[in-house]
Amino acid sequence: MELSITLMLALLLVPLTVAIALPFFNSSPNLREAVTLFGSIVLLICAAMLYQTIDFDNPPQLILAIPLPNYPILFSPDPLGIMFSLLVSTLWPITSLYAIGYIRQHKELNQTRFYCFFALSIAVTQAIALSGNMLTLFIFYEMLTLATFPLVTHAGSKQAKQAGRLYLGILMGTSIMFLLLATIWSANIAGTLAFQADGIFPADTDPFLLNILLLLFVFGTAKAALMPFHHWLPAAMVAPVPVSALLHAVAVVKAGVFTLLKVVIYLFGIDNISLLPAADFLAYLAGFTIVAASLIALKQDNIKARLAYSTIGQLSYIILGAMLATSSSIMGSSMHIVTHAFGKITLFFCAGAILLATHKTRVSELNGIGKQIPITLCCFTLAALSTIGLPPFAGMWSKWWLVQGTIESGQLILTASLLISSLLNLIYLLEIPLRAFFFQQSTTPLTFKEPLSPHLLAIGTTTLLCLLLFLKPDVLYHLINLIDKGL
Amino acid sequence: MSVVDHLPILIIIIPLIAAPLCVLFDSAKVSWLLALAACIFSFIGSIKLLNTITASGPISYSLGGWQPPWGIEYRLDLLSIILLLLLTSIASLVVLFARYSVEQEISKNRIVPFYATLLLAIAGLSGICISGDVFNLFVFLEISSIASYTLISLGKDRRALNAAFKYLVMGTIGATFILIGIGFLYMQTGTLNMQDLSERLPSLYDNRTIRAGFAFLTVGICLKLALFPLHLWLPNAYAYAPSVVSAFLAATATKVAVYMLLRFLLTVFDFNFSLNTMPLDVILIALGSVAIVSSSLVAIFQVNLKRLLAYSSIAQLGYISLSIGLASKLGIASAIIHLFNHALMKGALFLALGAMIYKVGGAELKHCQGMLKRMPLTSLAIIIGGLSLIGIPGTAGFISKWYMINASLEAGLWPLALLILFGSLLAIIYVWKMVEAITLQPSTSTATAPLTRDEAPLTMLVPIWALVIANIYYGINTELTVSLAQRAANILVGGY
Amino acid sequence: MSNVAGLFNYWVVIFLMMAGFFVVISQGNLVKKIIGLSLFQASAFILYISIGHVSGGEVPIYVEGSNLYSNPLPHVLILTAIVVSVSTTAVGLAIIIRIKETYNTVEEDEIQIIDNRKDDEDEPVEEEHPAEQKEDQS
Amino acid sequence: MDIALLAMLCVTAIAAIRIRDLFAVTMLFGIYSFLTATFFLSLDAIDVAFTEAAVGAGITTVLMLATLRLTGRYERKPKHNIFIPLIVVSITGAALVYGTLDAPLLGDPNAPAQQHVSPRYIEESPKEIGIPNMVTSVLASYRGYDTLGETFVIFCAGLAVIIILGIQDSGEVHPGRSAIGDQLVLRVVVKVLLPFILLFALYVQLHGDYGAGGGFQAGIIFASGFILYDLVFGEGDARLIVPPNFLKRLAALGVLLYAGVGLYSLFNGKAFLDYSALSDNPTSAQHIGIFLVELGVGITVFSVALTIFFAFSGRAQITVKTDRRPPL
Repeated sequence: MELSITLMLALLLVPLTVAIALPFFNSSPNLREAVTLFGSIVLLICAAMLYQTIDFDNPPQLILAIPLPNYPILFSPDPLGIMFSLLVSTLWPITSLYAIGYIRQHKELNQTRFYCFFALSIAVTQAIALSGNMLTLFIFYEMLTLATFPLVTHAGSKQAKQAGRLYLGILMGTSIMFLLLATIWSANIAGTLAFQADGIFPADTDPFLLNILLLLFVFGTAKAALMPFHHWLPAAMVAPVPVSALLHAVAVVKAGVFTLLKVVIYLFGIDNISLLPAADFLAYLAGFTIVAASLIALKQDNIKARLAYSTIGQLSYIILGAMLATSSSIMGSSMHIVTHAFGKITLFFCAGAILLATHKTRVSELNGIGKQIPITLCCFTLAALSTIGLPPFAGMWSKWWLVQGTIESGQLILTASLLISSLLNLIYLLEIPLRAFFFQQSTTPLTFKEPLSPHLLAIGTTTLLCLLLFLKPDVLYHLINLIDKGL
Repeated sequence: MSVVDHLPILIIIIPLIAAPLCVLFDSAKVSWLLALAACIFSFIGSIKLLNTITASGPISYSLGGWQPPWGIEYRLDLLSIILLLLLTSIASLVVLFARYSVEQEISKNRIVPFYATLLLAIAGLSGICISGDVFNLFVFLEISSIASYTLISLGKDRRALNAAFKYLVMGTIGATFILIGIGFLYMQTGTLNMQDLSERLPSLYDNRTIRAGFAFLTVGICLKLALFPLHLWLPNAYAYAPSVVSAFLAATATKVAVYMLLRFLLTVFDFNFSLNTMPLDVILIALGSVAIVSSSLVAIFQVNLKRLLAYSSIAQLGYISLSIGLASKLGIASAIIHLFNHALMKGALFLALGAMIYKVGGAELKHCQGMLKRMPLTSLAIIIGGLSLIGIPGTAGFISKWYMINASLEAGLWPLALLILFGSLLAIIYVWKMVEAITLQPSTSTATAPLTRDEAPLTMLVPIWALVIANIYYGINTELTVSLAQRAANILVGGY
Repeated sequence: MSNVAGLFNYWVVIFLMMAGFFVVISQGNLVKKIIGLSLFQASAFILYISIGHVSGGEVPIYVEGSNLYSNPLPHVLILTAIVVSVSTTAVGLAIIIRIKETYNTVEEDEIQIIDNRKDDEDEPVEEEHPAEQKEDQS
Repeated sequence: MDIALLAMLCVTAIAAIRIRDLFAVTMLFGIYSFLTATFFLSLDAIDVAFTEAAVGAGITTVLMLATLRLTGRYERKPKHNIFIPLIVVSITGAALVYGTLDAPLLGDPNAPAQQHVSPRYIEESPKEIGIPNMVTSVLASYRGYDTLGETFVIFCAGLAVIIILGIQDSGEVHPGRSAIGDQLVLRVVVKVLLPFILLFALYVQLHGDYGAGGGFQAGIIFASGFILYDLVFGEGDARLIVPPNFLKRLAALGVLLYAGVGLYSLFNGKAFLDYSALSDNPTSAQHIGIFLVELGVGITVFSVALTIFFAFSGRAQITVKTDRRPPL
């Protein structure tokens, strides 16, 4: 018990310390990046240890402060939280590794500031993962927006400024307008915001009100990029690749869906959810988003933009699962948080690598570059398969459960939407390797320009992890089952 | 009687006496020290009084040894002491800040009378918050008002003169309304003492004279409070006054007006009469709502940051009057909470702008360029202050919003909750205008300010950051603010 | 009827007050505004004194044998109020003088026009204040 | 009598609204103040009448004239319509009338205002304060703290004018250059009058306990003596006698004297401004106390009134001399 609390503190403080420490190493980049790497690895170890030691039957409780009487800032992880925290902790070192290679080759400005806010964002994400009640979750949800803002506007260009405005406007606007209202309203009704297995709302709560609240919660959580509040994500792609990779494919967006899962499972309780018409509506909206996003992705020529829309679609899988609120759909959603993360981060890494090697950002320009950067593109292909949900890759498991969920709840239209989108994924993701390998282009020289560099290492690792998660998903399943048990 | 028993009068009279002393010594340095000493004394005194009150209830002090209602009574309850703490702390910080800012903004031969007048303003406002006698309240109101007009007129921009004059006319009309109101109350009760009035009024609530008196008092106070249609004097007054003055007035003057409103509505009259019998609750809500939306919208289009903040202040006062209009314990409590927190934010922001003016020479958007590199600490202060203004969790502003929304939901008025949130939405826009201008590098061609680091002197940074830290502290630990405010509200609402 | 007679006094006073009030809010000339303000306040004082009046009462200075006096309290209040109002007037007039010097007009609307014009200019307004500068040298 | 007065008041007020010649308006205002004062007299408020005459008709009018001398005498025809003001005014007026509907009739001895607090002043003050003028008792003792506040208001006004207009030090003066030209007769008259004015001021100062008067009125009269001298014998002459910087300090001393009395009693274990600390015999204690505070008031009022006059007239000279670019 005591140990797990210390570990939780560590999870929060390690990245924070890194963030605070980095400015002092401004002068020597090597030292600076060493610190980042070291910190990230320590974080990973702590996360793993926490997973080992934690006792979910009576989870550790860590109260930082009590800003509002009986609404403390409380950290008390559940299986879902641990899963999220593990995920982020695993990907941070890899991304740092990647970043070292990328940022240097790409000669970004203000590198220290970059690493600094990066670490800060990780700290905040950990806080979200571990949060023990809705107030805490909300607080750090907002913090995450602020912590990532400097990364989005990193370039400082006019375009970055615009993107920053959109980013902040949508994320903070919705969260203040809807999420905060929903939170306070819930507190007003239930008198508590603590996450409880069977929801916090008294049985006699007006169902109409519950519907409203659910809508407020979902639309308030724009980080989940459910249409129509999704524009910020493509806009945020102006940020450097590592940011898009870890934050806008994993940390930030997953924080969004994580919030939704928390709300559905622990504030409403899945039994109540399945009774709410609003949930069905949202499920269908998610279904629509899934298809629509895939279609838009099809039309995107910019690689990162395409990936961004793909992410929007994938996120809606999770929302869909949450709204169906059957045991297997919830399992699917929780799992998809992880599996999609590995696939998508790899894809982004590759996009970055392509940019570095060939200075190309458009799909249409990629003809025949396969000869130059074969490894990258192979990894890309594998990751794509995982994202699409084909064996032998992790992506398959989560999709499996989700489809099952839709069938269980007899929403065959939604099943269809899942399958259609998988098909579309297939098309728009595999187009890239296809062009690279099979479309010839006379102009491109056939020189091999893929020296072994840190970022290549990173790509390899994540690709392997995709595979590994298919072959040995024990940890994943252990946690998933715990979540299921909690339902 | 030991000196401690005299604290209620001392915390007023010390700053008051310090003023003529400044004139006698007639030296800038000495005046500054005197002012600082006086304010800090009052601050410590108020803390001491806070302890006494929380321990053993309200304090009454009969001036001249004549017991009320024949003599004038000083009466301190929780609400008064909250205001006094706010006033004296802000005053101390502002005076500490003033040293260099004043040297730069105000010509030599005026510095001494400036400090003297500032002291009078401080004492006047404190006197309002502590007086238990309506006419004495009027007198101190006038001291503070005349002092404020003068201080505002000291602004370098000639528009300061026009602003000061507008304020003088509006303020005097307001004061005269209050005078008339007091006259009507006296006409029917024969007393001026608040406690006495509150005992005698309930039997007279149907009396038309009393009702008219009520109306005149409210209107008069709302003029001072800059409640929406009566706010025209405020923006320019805050925008063109010297930085120190803007900071002090923005943080305190309107707050004291709110205090007067609460005092009259809830102590002199009582909760049910003011907010249920009279239609005032509806009016306050309506005007508050309009103020929030309209002023926030106007604020968005300002290029002069001080003006921007001034409009935001009007919006914030809208929040406060709206919460009062909710006519519930929670509403009053949240009004008091926001009153306190808003003073902290605006104090911090205006002081930070003061530092900026001191170094960069102006507080318009164009001056912001490269601020972050040039004065990082000040810029950070502005950012955090701005976040608090929006109501980002972890800042004092969030606490205010939380309670105001709770209050409106409790009253079953969820549209108001939406409105309040919409207000914060607008706040995001106008705050972000500042933050963007400060943080994001200007396209180098337009970069006017040299990007060498050039931070404000310590006597400026300390007060700024004291307030910034207060903003964060009271966003995380609300034992003091919330519990005090709630207790005060319970006392004020009383039987209800 | 006696009622009306008794209240008539108040009503006239109210008329006077409103006359002053009207001057304040309707007139564009700053000096006239101030005059209006003084009228307004002076009339308000009459209201107070009327409150304290006792018909058949003596001036509130004690003399042997008489026991009916007018109420001294309103007198005191108004003594204070008069002082306050003259102070305000003085400050107001002083500001007007400076306005005249810097704007070279004391008509509200003209000043407004000048101010709005100045909003458009980007130039800092220091040169509007040679007074200030001179004095800084002194 | 009252009716006539009220009628004249109304006429003056209306005239003041309509006339565009500000000089005339100011004169009307002076008349208005005189009428008000007379009206106060008829309502048994002699102290107030005295003060209103001294202030309204005296100081205020002089200040307004001094201002007009700088800002020009004629008002432009206001363009903006008077419709909205009219509405505002009529609403306010209606509210006031509504308020009076339940008001006790004028002069009703049983009106609540006459019942609760004031009887104590009327019955007890001659005994417990020991001076016949109840107004002075209330002003300086029962509600002495208000008067302290009032004194600070005056002091503040002084500071305000110094800050806004600045005052010329004696260097700037031009002896002999008189505002109203060189008029022998006037000079003689003033020379003869001046001592009496000052004496009268002292009398008012000291006599406040027994009749109308007190520190405030005395201060005004004393100041007006100097003002008269200054007007007739040339601007700045008076400034040679009482230099502004000295006046500033004098004003400060005045308020300090008042506040000092309060602190004295405070440090002798009594409440602030509790005169009983000043002597063992309660009534003589009150006497001393009232004398001291009235003195404080007198000094402050005198010096502030004179300062303000200097500031205004000083401004006038400069503005006449240099074309509207005065050093402060």
